[in-house]
Amino acid sequence: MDHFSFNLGKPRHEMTDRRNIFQVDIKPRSESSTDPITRTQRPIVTGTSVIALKYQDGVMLAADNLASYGSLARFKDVERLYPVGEFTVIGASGDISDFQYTKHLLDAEMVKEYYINDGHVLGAPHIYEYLSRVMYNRRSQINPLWNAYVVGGYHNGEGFLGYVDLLGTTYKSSSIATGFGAYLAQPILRKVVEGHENTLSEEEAINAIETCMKVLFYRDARSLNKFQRAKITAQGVEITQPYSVDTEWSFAEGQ
Amino acid sequence: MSYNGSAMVAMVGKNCVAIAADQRLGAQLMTVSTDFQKIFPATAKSYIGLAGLATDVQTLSEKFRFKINMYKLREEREIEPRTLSHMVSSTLYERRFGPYFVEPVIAGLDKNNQPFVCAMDLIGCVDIARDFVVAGTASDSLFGMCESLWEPDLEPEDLFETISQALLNAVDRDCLSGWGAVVHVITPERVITRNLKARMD
Amino acid sequence: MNSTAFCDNTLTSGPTGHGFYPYEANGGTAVAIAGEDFCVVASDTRQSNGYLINARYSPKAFKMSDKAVLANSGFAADGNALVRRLGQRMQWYRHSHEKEMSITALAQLLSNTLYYKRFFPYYTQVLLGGIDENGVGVVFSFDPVGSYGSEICRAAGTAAALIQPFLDNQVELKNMQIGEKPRLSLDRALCIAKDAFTSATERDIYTGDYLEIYIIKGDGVTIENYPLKKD
Amino acid sequence: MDSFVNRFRGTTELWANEANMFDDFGPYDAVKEFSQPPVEFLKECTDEKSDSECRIKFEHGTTTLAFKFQGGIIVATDSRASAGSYIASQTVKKVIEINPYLLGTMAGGAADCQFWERELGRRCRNKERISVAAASKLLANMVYPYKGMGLSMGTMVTGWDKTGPNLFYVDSDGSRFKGDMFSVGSGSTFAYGVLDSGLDYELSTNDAIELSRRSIYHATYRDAASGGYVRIYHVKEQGWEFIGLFDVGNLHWEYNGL
Repeated sequence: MDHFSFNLGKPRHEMTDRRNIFQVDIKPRSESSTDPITRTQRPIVTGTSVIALKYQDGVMLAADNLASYGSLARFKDVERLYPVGEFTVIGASGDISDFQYTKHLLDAEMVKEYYINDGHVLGAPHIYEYLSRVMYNRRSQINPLWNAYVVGGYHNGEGFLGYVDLLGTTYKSSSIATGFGAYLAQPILRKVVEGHENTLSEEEAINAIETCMKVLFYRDARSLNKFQRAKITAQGVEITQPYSVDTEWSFAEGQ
Repeated sequence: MSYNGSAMVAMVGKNCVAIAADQRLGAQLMTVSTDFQKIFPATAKSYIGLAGLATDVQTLSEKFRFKINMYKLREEREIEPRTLSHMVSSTLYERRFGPYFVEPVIAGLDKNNQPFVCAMDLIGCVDIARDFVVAGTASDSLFGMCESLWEPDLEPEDLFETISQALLNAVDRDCLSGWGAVVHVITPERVITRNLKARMD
Repeated sequence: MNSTAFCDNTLTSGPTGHGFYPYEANGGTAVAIAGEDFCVVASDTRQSNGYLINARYSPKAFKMSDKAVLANSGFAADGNALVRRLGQRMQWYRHSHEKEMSITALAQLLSNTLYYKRFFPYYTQVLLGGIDENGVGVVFSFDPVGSYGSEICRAAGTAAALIQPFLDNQVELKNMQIGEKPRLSLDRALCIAKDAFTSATERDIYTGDYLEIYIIKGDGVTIENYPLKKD
Repeated sequence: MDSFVNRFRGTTELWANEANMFDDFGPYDAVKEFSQPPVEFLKECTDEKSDSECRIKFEHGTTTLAFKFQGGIIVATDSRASAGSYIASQTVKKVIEINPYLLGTMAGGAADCQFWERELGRRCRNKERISVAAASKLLANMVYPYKGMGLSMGTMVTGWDKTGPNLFYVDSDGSRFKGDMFSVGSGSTFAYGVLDSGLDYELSTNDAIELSRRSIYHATYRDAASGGYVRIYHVKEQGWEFIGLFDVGNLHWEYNGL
């Protein structure tokens, strides 16, 4: 055994034996090799940030309608806010094909619950738990769903906001932003929301969301000035038609 | 930086400063000697501690001794700690693209006995602190200890106790430093130098 | 059709540098201190990812039973999955044996659970604090693959190296020439835990926001919450 | 290689009905429980040379020794576990009491040694007292399937059986040697120095204990990855006896008369 302590506790690394006569420890690359097919992925058609916050009546999410294909703004009418059940919306960023697959998964789950017909309907926390388990499980097979989801909803009389991503990392917070939004939008949201979750009015919430979308449109090269906003309150889910914010580019002219 | 192993801390007290270091010289995991000097007197009331690669520690200690003496001859006065830190910083920056692997720590009292401590990275970026500075392979543990034990306006004896506990407990959590410790407490009247009884494992 | 036939070798030859890497460091720190008849498990609630703060309140410590609290730090998803599985196994234990699982049994179960994933580890440092069968405070600390031992006090996580020497000095009174060592009281343990976290918050960017302290005594578990600096 | 390993892969069905595992505790084989990812992947993850920042640092560095003499076998270890240059713990139990008459020591990966020696203890619970040779062979065979996959275990299995005291060295690379004296770990060279100079089969029990204590002390003094306290056991006919823990901090000043 190699006692030099820097090699202790480490898998043996040398590709040949000490006298390098023959190759050691090379996995036989045979056709019939039955090692697990773990197809590592990379995102192809992608959606950019999703932002969300809690306010006095419930939660609000927003995401633009762009699906980029690398640097090409390929699809401009993609709905990245998707209602699941009566009181939950999931916002998706990352690979759109994985998102579409997830949509079917969630719909199938809701249908299954409907058939059981035991009077229980999946609320936001349950959908969030289910989605988190799916994501963590796929990650553990090293075949992830390459997404970052924001699950927003209204349950037991209060807003629900949770995040889950391709690694299965999950957290709940009163303001969430994925991707670029975590860097650009989250500071704005936190200044507005932190400490005032129950006193923030709908106008203030909309204003904060629109400010963030404007900043993201200015600075995120994969964003589009056409987005939807979802509102989930005791009354249920309301998703706006796509609309734009007016922008001001005079600062770019450099008088 | 972590070939020989070292632990260095300097703290500010009430009109006094203290600087302490371990005494280990190792070749990676093997301890070679247990009385290696890492703190060098610059003037009567200021010391330079050098943590890091032992060969650079010795080379630089001689280089600084030369520069300090030349300064005394030219200026006909002792060098002030703040000036000393600039001198050390520029000496290190001369080797910007082939640096000395050393983290200097300077502690001293200036001419009106104001305490001064600072530390630098290997290319001379000066960090002057009002409370304490740390350097060496045990710096994480030292940060934890100093942050929790230090308080402002410590009398020399209390400062000695605080810096000793900080150093001893920090090196006990670091493989590459320890094996004895030396503490210098610099007060306006005199410098108290003591060796600590430490774990030798 | 044999799927391996056309698959491109680079894809299946394990993740290359830029491929999918199944781990993430979410930062955070946990401290456990065992007294004669109590145990304190303190942890910050910040979850971070690089320089980003994911959430200010995402607890890392979980009450497993009236006698045991588990805190983990490292990759949060693995930590939560581990807590979920242990909770499940404890429930099965309750059904099979009609009694609560002792903390020593839970420690062994946790060690095996971690080791079963020896080749795809749960990337989390676990601290298990509580009261054992004869009512004595005990702390078990684990490495990511299940090596464990019982201790008086232990810090784990990103600021472990900062806090551990402080605990050695203040809890186990190391390097102090004192005759016989005084008994560690609950208040003293709480003060040490709070000081440890205020100091750690200063110097460790991954520690902060809120401090959650679980106090486990013979008669049950109480929780205290304190704010930490949010920077 | 992989097809060989796959035979041990845990099937998902087994995982599902794990509950009954508690009841009859039948032929439950820990090996089948293992979840098997692509091993190359983990090398990247636990290998200190690779640059991924959340590397998993296995705790290693240690000093353990055991030797035969007229009074049986002395086993002594230090108690430090270090991860990189940080001392993770100074209070690690590096002698694993497999059963009342079998001891195992821990060097290399702490989790590997703990798990596999505990597993050995479970398997030595059949009818009568197992011989040390058989027990050490069992351990070697259990870890052999995982050769090259990153297990790190350098252990000494000792005990007293029908043939008297026995001492075997087993490691995760597959080697297994019978011997009269071994020292394992990063501090072994220093321990050998003192051990060789003082070792004599006819040593009295107390002298043997003193020699082992001094050997470990010198290893902790010179080797940065060893330290804490010396843990000593004495293997006798009726089984092993725990001698004691000796803090190395005090030993130094006792030996140097201060």
